[in-house]
Amino acid sequence: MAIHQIDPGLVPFQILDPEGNLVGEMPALSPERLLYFYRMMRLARAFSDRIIAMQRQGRATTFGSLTGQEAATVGLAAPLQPQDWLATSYREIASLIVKGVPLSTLVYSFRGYTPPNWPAETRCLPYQIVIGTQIPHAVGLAMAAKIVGDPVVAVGVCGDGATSEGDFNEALNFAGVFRAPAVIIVQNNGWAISVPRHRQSAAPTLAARGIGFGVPAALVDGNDILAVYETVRQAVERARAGDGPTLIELLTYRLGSHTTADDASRYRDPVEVEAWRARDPIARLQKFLRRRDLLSEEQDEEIGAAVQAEIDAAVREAEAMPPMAPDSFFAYVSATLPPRLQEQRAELLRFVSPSPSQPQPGERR
Amino acid sequence: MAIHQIDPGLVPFQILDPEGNLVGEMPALSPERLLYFYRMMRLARAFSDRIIAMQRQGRATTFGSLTGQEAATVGLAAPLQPQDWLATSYREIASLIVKGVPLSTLVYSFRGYTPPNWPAETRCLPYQIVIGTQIPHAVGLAMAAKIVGDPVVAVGVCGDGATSEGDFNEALNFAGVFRAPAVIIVQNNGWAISVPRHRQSAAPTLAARGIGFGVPAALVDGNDILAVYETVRQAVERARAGDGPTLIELLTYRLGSHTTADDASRYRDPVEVEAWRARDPIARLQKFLRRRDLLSEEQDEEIGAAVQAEIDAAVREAEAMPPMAPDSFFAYVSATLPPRLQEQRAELLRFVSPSPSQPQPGERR
Amino acid sequence: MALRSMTMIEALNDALALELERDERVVLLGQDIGLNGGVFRVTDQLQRRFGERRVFDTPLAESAIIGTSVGMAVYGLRPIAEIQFAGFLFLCMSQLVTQAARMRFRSGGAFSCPLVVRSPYGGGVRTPELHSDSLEGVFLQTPGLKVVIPSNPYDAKGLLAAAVADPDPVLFLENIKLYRSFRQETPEEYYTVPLGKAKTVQAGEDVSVFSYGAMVPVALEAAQQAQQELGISVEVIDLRTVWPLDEEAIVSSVEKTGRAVVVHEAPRAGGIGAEVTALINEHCLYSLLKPVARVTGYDTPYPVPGVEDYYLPTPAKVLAALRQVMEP
Amino acid sequence: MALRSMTMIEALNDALALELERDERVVLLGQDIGLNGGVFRVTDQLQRRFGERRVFDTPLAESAIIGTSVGMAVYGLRPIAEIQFAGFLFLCMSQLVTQAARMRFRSGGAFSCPLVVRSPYGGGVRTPELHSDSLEGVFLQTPGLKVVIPSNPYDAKGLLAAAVADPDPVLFLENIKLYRSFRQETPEEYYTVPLGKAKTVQAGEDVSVFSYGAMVPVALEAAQQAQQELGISVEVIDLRTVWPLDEEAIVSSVEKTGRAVVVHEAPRAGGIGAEVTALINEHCLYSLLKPVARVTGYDTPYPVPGVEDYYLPTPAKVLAALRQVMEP
Ligand SMILES: Cc1ncc(C[n+]2csc(CCOP(=O)(O)OP(=O)(O)O)c2C)c(N)n1
Ligand SMILES: Cc1ncc(C[n+]2csc(CCOP(=O)(O)OP(=O)(O)O)c2C)c(N)n1
Ligand SMILES: [Mg+2]
Ligand SMILES: [Mg+2]
Repeated sequence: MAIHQIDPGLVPFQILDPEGNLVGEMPALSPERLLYFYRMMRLARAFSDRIIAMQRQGRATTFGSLTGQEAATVGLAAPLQPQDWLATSYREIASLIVKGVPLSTLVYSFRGYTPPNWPAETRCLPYQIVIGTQIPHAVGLAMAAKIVGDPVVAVGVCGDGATSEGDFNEALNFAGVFRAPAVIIVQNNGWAISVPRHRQSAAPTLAARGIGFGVPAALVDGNDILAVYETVRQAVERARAGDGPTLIELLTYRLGSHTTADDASRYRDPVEVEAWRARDPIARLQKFLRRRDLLSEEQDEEIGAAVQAEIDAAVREAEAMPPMAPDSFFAYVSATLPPRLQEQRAELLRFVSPSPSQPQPGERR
Repeated sequence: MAIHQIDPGLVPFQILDPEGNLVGEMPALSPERLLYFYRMMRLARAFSDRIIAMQRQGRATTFGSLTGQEAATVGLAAPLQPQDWLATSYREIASLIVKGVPLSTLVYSFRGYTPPNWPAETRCLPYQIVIGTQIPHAVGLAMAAKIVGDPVVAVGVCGDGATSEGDFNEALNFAGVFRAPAVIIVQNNGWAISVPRHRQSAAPTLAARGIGFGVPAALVDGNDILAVYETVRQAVERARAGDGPTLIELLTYRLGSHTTADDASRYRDPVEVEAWRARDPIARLQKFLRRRDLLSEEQDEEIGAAVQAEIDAAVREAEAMPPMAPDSFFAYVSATLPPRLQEQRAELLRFVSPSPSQPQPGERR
Repeated sequence: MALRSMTMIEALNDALALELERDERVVLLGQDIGLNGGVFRVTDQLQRRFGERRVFDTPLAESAIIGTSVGMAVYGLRPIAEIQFAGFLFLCMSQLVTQAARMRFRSGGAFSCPLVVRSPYGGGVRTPELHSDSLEGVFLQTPGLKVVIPSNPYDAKGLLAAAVADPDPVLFLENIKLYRSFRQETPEEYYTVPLGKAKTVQAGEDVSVFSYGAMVPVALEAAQQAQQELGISVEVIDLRTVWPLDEEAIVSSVEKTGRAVVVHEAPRAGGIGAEVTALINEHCLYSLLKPVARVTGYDTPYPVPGVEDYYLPTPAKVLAALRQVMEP
Repeated sequence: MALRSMTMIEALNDALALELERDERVVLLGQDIGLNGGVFRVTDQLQRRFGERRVFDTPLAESAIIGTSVGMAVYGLRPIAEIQFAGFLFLCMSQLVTQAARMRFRSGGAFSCPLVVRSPYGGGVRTPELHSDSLEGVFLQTPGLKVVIPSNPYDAKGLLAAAVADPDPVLFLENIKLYRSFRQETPEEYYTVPLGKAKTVQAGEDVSVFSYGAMVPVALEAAQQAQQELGISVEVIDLRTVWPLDEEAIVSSVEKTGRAVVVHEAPRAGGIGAEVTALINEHCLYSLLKPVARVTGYDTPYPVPGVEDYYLPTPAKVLAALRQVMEP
């Protein structure tokens, strides 16, 4: 692990190789914890598949596949404490689940609604759509924790494409200058929609970005959940101990299309996809657990069924939640609604039938 | 010279030491050319002093001192060909002079007017006020040259503070990705108004920023005009040869206050200023030339007088130029003035006396 | 002219292809516009046909897309930059407003910036946050930048050609809902539709409706209902260029009808409707029989997909406004 | 209350010091606000008094200043961020418009963003490019963000206190020309002046003039001349909060006078004047005797120092507008 060095080098940190062999030092993790990781990864994949299916049925809006990035997104959230903050993009839904956001809240949001009960106490910001924008938020949260003197860490996560945005770089610089207790994680999944990583930056690695901002960085095999977990754990500890920020690049791969509105076959070589399918992060942990006799075939099936049941329940719950009221978008513009907006709301309500027909979220893009 | 390496290291490239001793390989420069450098540095300093004096007399608007940065700003422009582009901030006025912008045009602009005859053929963009903003322009100019296939290089120059802006970093990334024939130069003068360099970024050098964008970089003693000249020359050649962009950090110092509106004594230790005064870039070249018998005391005085005469003439010329017409700001909004703006111009002209009293540019900030 | 039935997407694609053919200086840049052909396929096949040198993907950085385009335009190219969704124009406001739009002004005419920025916008199609926002109102305070919004394939093609021909920067906003909603017979040849000129889509006598983009069909539908239900004759005017406005068209219509409704998706405050109302107040007050009605998005952020239909102007809302301004 | 004669700079400095004293959660950040006390000295001595932990300089990056402030505000702090000149707000539009102003909205009320963004603006003082631009008009289309512009030291102090107390983001624009142009007896204690409320600076019967910031003294001077030269009684209203507007104050004044002039430095198109005119049209058309006159900056970029005086509204221009709206 190379966090303390300034140059992350070119060789990704690995604990499990693609075959599930231990090639590094095993972190102190109980069998229960390892099974929890595995279960959350299975949940992440099943959840993603379910929302995509719902989208096809017109029951959900645009959704970005999580498949292939389960080790990265589960592993990065696992070391966080309840008091730590997490600011992510749409691609880290599994991280939000691990941090405690209820599945039903997320399903409701993918129905095209604003959840009425976003769990502020989980300290997760709503997932971000504007690329790179959450990284300054994470750094600001970390700066605040330091100002107040709280032992709180803030984690900001974004994609490889996001590293090209001004906001990402400005925030990385702030993190360095203020020695903020922040961990900035780049989920490098190889693609930003149709733009491959090598067209996103001429740098050999994205972790190398840390050097020019004085922020220690690590390059990690993002499909190895043990390496992800261990690196983020160390970075979070460093931050909590007052040793400042860390930049982490997780090398992973987006196995699906960018979103339900995208068709990756237009721009991506299937050979590349197959090569990465062979590095499937779930299979990797599965092989390791099997080999160590921590997961029987039976248990494995049980987990699969339990995960489906959990998702079923969440979908039922979210679909039983009433749609947002027609005038609901006036509710949270500001703490109190100015007279002008009260009038506009009244104006709208004249056009809304008393029992509004539920809008169809079947999306076009 | 370390341009071809990705890590610029921590030791600035030097050819002349502060005492004017040759400590590196002498570039192929004729005595005339060396004297030209010296003359331009003297001109830069005298010009800066003159505009500051004019500002105090209410004859010029806000002006940022050039003093201490003459080696950097003259040296960076000297290797450029007429067909090369230059995009600078307000701090590189000497670079514009070297590239061919007439003194009188600049004086007129510091009177608070838009020069009616900005010399487009010099391929200098008007100096930029919005920090960092000219760097994407320079990279765009370079991308265009490459697209068209012209052997043209574009140079973008900004301050140390500018490296914190998103635009600087986005542009550096574009330069790397498109292998643009661009040279991006940071004049690190130690301060961004009152913010010292070490509060601007936690990175050991600003040149190190290149690493994370895959752009080769060089760290240069910016008070050594030979080192500046030689490094920029190599970078320009690299770019012209199709070998892509270079980032160059010039270590120099702003000996004066930020601008005529600033008082550096509020935030800066005089000891630091004195230390840098001992590294005066003009004195350094002067010592070198004297030692080599390339500059007699007499010649030196002649140069001083000639420079003053040149400035006198430019100021006379600029002050003889008519003030901008009251409605002149309608002239260049767009190629043709829409009817609405024609009406607004007529509206204004009803309030302008036939022979307008010349506005007083004596500035407040 | 040879006509072909085209969607707006096809008309725009055709316009871009013609520009690339006609003028070596034209280059296209943006996110995913190359092999992928743009997330809406407006640039489909263009990289294949014209090569990576002239049609290229950029890194994910809106400010650098516009900032480097400014440099390319000054160099002498004719960049057509795509910002993937108009909501992300907020990320390049400085380059667009303080640089592109002021290049001619700042340089005293020494340099110009003939840049076209294309960007999809508009609601009703269940997109995520900030993919539906209408930003034209924000650019009313941006002298030097023209803002064009076509409502149909014919205009889209001709206005885009005019935007590229314009010597100054043009923001070209394309309504997502209109992209594929209908086809229109459109010339295959090159032609331009002049910037700065509104079009009377339907002549009428009793009331003027001003709109643009996807609100033009909404206005037309309301106009038909008003004809049937209220027996009134509605003049529907498509502004097409929302900045600078075709003041003559606005004034002469309201002088004839004495009543006016403005319809747009963007928020009401300080939007195109505010400026149109102010212009009518300035120039037609004595002909004006009723207050100008603004049927617009509300002064809230653009809502999530589940309730966006309530936010948008509808024929029913426009009809109610027509009823209101027709009250004696 | 103990009164002290203060310039606007001193009143603002005083307000900030009181906030830092009153509430541990208040922090100040921005470029050069620490040891240097801000380029105009609004934060003079505050770092010395309250320490670097609570009053600190940032790197030169507007978007990160606002973006990290959003994070700090969500955390529970009360950041007061300075953008050194309002023209540079263009560099942080996305963080301000799509993030700070929408935090409450996006999170369904789970999070809020009590952030104050202070920024100097305004012309007539010979500053370089983009240091004089008035940007308030750009933010009319930004629901969730309040925009406040004081015209005198008393209001400046009280409005800034109210802005900090507001649970949502407030853009607080400080006119550079007013910073030191006059002193006013101002309470030394803490007090607030409510947001969203205009103030009648001078009551009158014949015509209403709406303005804010440095245009309030200009309007007053014109009003006096109009009284002397035309014998008319002018009501001068200082809007103080330009978004949301105090519609009641605007409407009731125009209903009384039947005539109106709006005065601001920002460009005319889509500015505050457009919205005020549209509101008057909507609510007071039948009381309105003459078209509302807009005396504003022209629809050009803000000019260079040498000609900026021609750009700005002057008492003479306002007087001419008063003459025009008073024509029978
Ligand atoms: C500022 C901004 N620009 C463009 C988009 C459109 N867009 C959505 S996702 C995406 C690609 C993001 O790539 P990356 O950062 O690698 O994240 P990934 O989707 O691969 O997780 C783009 C361009 C956006 N949402 N925000
Ligand atoms: C975007 C932007 N933010 C703030 C300012 C105000 N300002 C003018 S110069 C300056 C400091 C610039 O520092 P640096 O980049 O190091 O250049 P230097 O003046 O030292 O040459 C600042 C903050 C500005 N002009 N533009
Ligand atoms: Mg990616
Ligand atoms: Mg500097």
